[in-house]
Amino acid sequence: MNIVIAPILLPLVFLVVFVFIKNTRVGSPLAILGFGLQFILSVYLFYQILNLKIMVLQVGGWQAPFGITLVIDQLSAVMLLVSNLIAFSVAVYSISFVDKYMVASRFYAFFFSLVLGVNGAFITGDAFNLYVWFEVILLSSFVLITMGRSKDQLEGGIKYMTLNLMGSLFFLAGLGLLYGKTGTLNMAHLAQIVRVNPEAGLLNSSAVLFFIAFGIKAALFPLHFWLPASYHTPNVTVTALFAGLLTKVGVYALFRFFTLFIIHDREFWFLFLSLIAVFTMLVGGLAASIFYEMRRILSYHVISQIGYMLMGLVVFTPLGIAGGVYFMIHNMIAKTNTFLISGLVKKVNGTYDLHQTGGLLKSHPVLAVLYIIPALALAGFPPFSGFFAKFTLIKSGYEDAHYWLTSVAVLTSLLTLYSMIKIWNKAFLREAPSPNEGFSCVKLKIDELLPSAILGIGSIVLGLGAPFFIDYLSEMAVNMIHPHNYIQAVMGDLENLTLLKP
Amino acid sequence: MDVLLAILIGILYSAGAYLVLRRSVVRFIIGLVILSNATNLLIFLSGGLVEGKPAFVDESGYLVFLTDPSPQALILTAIVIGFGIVVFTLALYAKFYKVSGSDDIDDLKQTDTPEA
Amino acid sequence: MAINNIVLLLSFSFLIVAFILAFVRLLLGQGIYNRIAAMDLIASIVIGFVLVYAVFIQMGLYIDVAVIISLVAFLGTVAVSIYLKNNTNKNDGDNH
Amino acid sequence: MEIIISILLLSGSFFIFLSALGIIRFKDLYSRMHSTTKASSFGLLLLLVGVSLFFNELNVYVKTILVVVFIYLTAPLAAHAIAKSYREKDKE
Amino acid sequence: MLIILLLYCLLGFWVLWSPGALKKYSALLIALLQLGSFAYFLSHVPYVREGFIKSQFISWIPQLGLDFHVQIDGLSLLYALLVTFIGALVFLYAKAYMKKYANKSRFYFFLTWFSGAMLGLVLSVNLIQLFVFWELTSLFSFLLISFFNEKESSRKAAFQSLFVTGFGGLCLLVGIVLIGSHVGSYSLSDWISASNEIKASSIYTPSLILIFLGVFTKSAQFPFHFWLPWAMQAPTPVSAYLHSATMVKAGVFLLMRLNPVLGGTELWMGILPVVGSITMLVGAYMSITQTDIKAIFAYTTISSLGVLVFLMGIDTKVAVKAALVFLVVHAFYKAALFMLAGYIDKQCGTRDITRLGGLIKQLPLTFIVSALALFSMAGLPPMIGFIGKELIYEASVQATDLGFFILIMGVVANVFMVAVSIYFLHRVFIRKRAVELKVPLVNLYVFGPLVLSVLSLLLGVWPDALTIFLEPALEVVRAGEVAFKLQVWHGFNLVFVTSFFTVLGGAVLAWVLIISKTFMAEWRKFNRQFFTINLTDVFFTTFTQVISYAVTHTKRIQHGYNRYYIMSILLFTTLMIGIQLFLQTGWELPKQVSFQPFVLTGIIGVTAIATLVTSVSQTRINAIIAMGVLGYGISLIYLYYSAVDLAITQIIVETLTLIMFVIVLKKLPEFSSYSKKIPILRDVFIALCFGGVMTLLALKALDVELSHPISDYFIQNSYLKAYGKNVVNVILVDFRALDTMGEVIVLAVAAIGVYSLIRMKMKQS
Amino acid sequence: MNSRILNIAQKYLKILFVVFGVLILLRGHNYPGGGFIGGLLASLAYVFQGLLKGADKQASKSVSNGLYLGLGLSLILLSVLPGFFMGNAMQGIWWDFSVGGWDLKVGSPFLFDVGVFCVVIGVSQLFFYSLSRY
Amino acid sequence: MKLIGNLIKGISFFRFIGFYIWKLIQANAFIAYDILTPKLYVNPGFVNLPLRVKSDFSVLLLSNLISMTPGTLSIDIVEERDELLVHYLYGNEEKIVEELEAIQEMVLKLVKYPV
Repeated sequence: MNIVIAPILLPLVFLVVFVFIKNTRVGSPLAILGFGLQFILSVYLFYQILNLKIMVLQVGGWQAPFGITLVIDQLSAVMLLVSNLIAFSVAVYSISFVDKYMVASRFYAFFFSLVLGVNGAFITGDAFNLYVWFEVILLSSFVLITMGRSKDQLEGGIKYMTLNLMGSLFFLAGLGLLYGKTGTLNMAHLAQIVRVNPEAGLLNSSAVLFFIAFGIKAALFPLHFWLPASYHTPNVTVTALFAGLLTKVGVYALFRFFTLFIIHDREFWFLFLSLIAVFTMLVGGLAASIFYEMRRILSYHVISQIGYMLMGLVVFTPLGIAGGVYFMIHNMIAKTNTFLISGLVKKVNGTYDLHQTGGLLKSHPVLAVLYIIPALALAGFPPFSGFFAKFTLIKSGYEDAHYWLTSVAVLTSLLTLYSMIKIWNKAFLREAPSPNEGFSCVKLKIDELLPSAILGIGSIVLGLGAPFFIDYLSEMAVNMIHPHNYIQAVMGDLENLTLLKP
Repeated sequence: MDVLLAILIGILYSAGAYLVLRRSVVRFIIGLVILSNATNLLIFLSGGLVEGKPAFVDESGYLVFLTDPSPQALILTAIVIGFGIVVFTLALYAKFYKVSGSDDIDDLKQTDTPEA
Repeated sequence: MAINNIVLLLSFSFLIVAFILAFVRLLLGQGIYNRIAAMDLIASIVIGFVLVYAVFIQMGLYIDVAVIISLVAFLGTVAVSIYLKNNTNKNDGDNH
Repeated sequence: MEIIISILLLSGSFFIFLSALGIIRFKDLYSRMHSTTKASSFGLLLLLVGVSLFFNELNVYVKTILVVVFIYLTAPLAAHAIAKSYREKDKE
Repeated sequence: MLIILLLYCLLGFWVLWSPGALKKYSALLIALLQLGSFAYFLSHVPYVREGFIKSQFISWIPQLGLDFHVQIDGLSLLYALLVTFIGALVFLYAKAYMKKYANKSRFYFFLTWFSGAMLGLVLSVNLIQLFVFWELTSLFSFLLISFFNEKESSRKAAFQSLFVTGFGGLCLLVGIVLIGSHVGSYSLSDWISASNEIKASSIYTPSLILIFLGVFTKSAQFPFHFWLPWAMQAPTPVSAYLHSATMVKAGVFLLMRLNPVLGGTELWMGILPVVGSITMLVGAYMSITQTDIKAIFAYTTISSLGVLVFLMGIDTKVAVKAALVFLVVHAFYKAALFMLAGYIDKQCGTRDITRLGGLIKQLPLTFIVSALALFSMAGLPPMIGFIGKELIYEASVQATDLGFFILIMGVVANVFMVAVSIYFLHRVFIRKRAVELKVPLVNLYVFGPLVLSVLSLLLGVWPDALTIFLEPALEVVRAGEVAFKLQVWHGFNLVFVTSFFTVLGGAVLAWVLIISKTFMAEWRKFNRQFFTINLTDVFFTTFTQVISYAVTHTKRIQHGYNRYYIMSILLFTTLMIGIQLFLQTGWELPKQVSFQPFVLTGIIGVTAIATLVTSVSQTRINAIIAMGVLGYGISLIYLYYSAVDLAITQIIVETLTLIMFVIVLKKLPEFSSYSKKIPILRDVFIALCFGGVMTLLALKALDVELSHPISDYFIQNSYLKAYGKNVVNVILVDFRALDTMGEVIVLAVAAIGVYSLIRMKMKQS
Repeated sequence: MNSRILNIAQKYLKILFVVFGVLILLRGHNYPGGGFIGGLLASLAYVFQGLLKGADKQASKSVSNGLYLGLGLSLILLSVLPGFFMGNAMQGIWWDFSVGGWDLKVGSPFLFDVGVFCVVIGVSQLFFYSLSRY
Repeated sequence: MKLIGNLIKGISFFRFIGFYIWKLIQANAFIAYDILTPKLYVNPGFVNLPLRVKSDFSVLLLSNLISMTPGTLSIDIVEERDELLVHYLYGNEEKIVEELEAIQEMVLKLVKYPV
């Protein structure tokens, strides 16, 4: 029994079960059970990885470059851990926020397939397999985004879909070129080939295509349009899930590809990526400042913060990569949490519009505390996760002499701060402008608050546990930049393969 | 090797891009189909082109020079996925048409015009 | 056994010319039904193509493709015909 | 034998060519349908005979017979569908 | 030390969650804690005086150079004593002051944690750790200012203060990181030993300026001072504690801390005196025309902070000595004055000095205490304030180039200070006017100010007591300079003369103000006319500007037209690939170029034409039929290049797609020609560019060597190990079965998705 | 359009499609074909039926419950799980049969293929019936 | 009895095939000639063929055979009159009906004896 494939099989089992289940009363507990199991599994895997560093499964027993390899390395393990934590809390959250109708439309089946795709994308060691999981994610999210039966959702869904499909096509084309050039799709094998044969421009065409594909998924600047157009439309459960998982899968793929085998021609990519990172940060941050709809603000912040993650890749020192990944996991947790809270605010105030919200500090102090944790984390205030992530990035940026990029990053965090305070002021501090239809006496149930409490604790743990995480992530980053262990673990001793020129 | 196929791919991409930029919904989806065909052909082309040696082996299992089967497997996967996606797109647009009564993609701008 | 290449080339030329002619009909149209008929014909031409090509490279395997096309091709035609019959849209069946 | 096969192949593709010519030359839809259904099917029939003789293997024979059956089963159906649809549309 | 910090943290929680009955005592509890830690720090005084340093070190995140390193040396001891001592008094005061307010526990919680953070700040010797506490103090300041959260003004003030100090904090962080990257450590001792190296390096100037920005924002220096008067929206204990005695001094603290590292350069001695003296003058000048008591004190605080900054900038022994003395002096009197202000506010129900008066009879004790504190502020002997002022003048004279100007500015500022003290005393206490008092309040209010004022007096009389604390601090700031003598009487020299004239000028000004009925009103009018630039307005206007810029900008980017989104993606891709191809090999084509035989040419030609027809068809059914033909063509291409399974799949999928199209088309409308001619031409152009680039890409892809080890393996082992002759199928179901599984899941999801999408009944909106 | 000829043909073609689909599936491991192609072919039977008779009547319970879909996914799981518990997921497990001199090898990849077959049928059905009923 | 039936059926089947193929070749040659020469001899028209075959299978067989015979194309079954509407390309109505009846006879013979 090899546990490595379990993150794929477990959701698959539940997916099959949920094809038949339409009933809320059975569905919700079962889903929570499923995601709980998955979370436990990911914790177990993470624990294993702490000692083993890397776990490999050659699916079907076919040795590495031939079959598909599943690899859980340190990056995958931490991503799995965080994404399953998010999935679990969103599942708990969904009890109150997903209506009967959505469950009957098999909401949970799509939820599981989304998580299945995300897990698959994190653990696969094969480039084409990654494409397949991307498609799983994509289609599940298409369905999820349109599920709430309103016209806006269809519209957002269409934009989301059309632009993302372009991304998939480019990804596919890139894979084709990649295979043509190197004759393999296994990432470790690719890494080996590229390192043995450092012919400049070997993969650059496919690298560009990959960059565009992942850039679309990750919502980088000139490719980000789908995100603000769609993220604020679906059911808040779905938005929260998306905010936590979707764009980050794109960033994950960027990290994976650009550390493992797209390593040549760094000058071009440095220049290019840093430009993109700067614009992404600024555009997202500025745009967020103009809105008064909570979810729009938060969606633009998703973009802005993707820029930070990209910055880690630009710096490309172990510290930079570690910072980028740290920022990513921090952001996944905190962002999801803020979206969850926006849903709670909506429930209490009846609207997402900050012009009409207010008085929550008085009426729901617990909610205020739950908000302030991710908000401060996002704004980068010290004891929470965001500070350490941001600090790591800034430090690495300045150490590697990326002065302008890093300075923009620092400035952008002011914009984040502004938006967070805006929400805090408008929704929590001030009195409700007009007491509307008894919304504010809505009592929040424990299962509504619990998910954000879990994620809040996650943020705090990530902040207080910074020594541990930095340690872990630095080691991970070193292994990513020098992936000898990775290659060794996946490829075994097929030395002769290195000699085959692409 | 084959230049014409490369040019065909270019034509397909052009046509797909042109159609995808149209405002009419059906044109858009046809554009999508063409684009995915173009992509499949690109994979096919870069995987190496061999005439008349399909990847079927006999029982002896000794190495014969056949066409590269893996791009074919990839394209097969891509074709089927593309089919699923196209049908889903079709359904989504159909639903949208039913709801809004418009097939003009430019009518889709309620969700992202800034309010402020 | 080998068939003279000139024979095959001639066959191919016939088929390609046929393809082009059918395509011309598809382009000229004079109504949608003519186009469908042309499409139907194109399916047949494709089958012919496959058969001649199978001889050309001497692979019996390729005939499988012909089997499938022959089984499947008519469905598209039928579907379009049914659609056209049921379609109330005025513009579609223009000057049939 | 080779000559027979060659003739079969040539005439088969020739008939297909003819049917394409027919669809250009005939003036109305029904006439064109005659050409597309029959000439091409006949051409295919000839081709198939040629092909099966060429390979002279059991499974090729089986397959060619299958193709013939399918063509003779489906081609008229397609023609019928088009013609009927056309006729009924015309009547309205 | 760590235990003390931990205690603050834990007791903060206790205060927040303690059971109702014990809530009453929470202020006392914290005051006790403050006193206890005061005692603890006090016990270190002899130890530190002997030149020892006590430090605790916990390795925190060594990879980042981030350690938890606290240290009691002269400087931190002085600050810690101030923080805890005034903290204790403030908590006692707050117990009385906050009695009537709701959410007390929240308030105490914030305030306790603030004390902890402030203590942490002054004890830190790791710069990043210091920054962490720095930001925490900003944060708690924000939370405390917005304590009366229903008031718009207090929210605004809180936002403004957080934003300004947050901005400064970030600058500080960047400055620290810059130096830290250069030195390779964030530890202060490492910095000190690398001091010369830092000063010589190129990052010195930017990092110094950035650190100054942090200092200026925190310590409310011109032009960042505007947040401080607004911060008076906070409850008065907060003003007394944060915005006069402790937090705003953090900037000065940092200057003192970093003086051994960065000080002594021209830049240091050029910027600080200028900014400091301007701030001093502006603060003093503005204070005199204010009507709100707290605003008056806020402006005088700004002025005093300016004094401290420019003293640090003069950077001589005397100047630093003066700064240290004045620091203590100011903390004492300003905390006292703020507490009194709160008291008067409570008693009279107003803080407006135009409506106050004659309190001397009703509140004699208050009068005495206030008078003492104000005298200290005015720098009248025998208060400690006098010694402070003397030292300031002495230091000013020593300033290198600007000495004379600074002295004059100092004199002018002090004239205003004296005037405002006297004027205040007169307005509030002496002048005849009946003010109705509310219920008499407990004396706890006056306890704190009393202690502080008396201390000010005592220290003035016996300044050597202060020396005990200041000497070690001076040693830290200016390494090795210990000798320290404080005295009231310096002898009859320039400084004394200046001092004398200052008092005289202040008194005259105050006299004029008191005598003349209209002078003050005229002055205010004058100010309104000529000092129209309100920096707060500037701040918010800038903000609005930025946002309106963002609005237009975002509208332009996020315009909502889906096809333009696609277009920009396509353009971006075209550009990228084009650049990349060009960089790679220029525009060369691959060498091996050959045209295919006739057969394929025909197929490709027809396919190409079918593509064109598809894209220009005017009716949809035509387009779809052409698409079908296109599918056949592609299938033939697959077949030609020996991909049998692909050809079959392509045909079936094409047929199915066609059927799906057809059944949906029934309900969709006919093509309409939405676009005009020019957009179409533009789109054609873009599409052609895109296609051209993709062609080039494909041509490059042609240049391939056909030895793919993977496929050889597949071909070799397909039958031997996987028992299948169809290699493609074997790959699909065995070698790469996981792909197929994913693909099947995609299909299943799509199917269920389509099903539920179509069945979905829309909400009635 | 109501055509008797097509209706009659449909009856026979339906069987033909299914039989042929299964055939393609069975020989897919050695000859062109496999689960996808077989499944698509077999699903054409239902599609043709739906085209002629209209979808409303035919959208039976089995379709809306996703029976084929569930069955197919379960089969895939079934082919994967034994391998998972026996050491390596998706490991091919083969059984040799000797029936009348023919050596037959049946293995979990075949089961997998059958699963794919079922899923493809289910998917086409769902697509078709959903789209034609909207 | 059954054996004889099958035998007869077999014989008639092969006879039928032979007959049909002959007709195919003949007619196709004619069409080829017609298409290739510049002048078209077509004389299209419709004819109704009363159906004598009843079973589904035979109806399908008949209509397909008619369609595949050059010169005739079965277009529709007129349900109310139970007639097959056939389009023809050459000749006149009587001749066509005659030919069609011959085919129908064949089909009847073929399906008379159940397998």
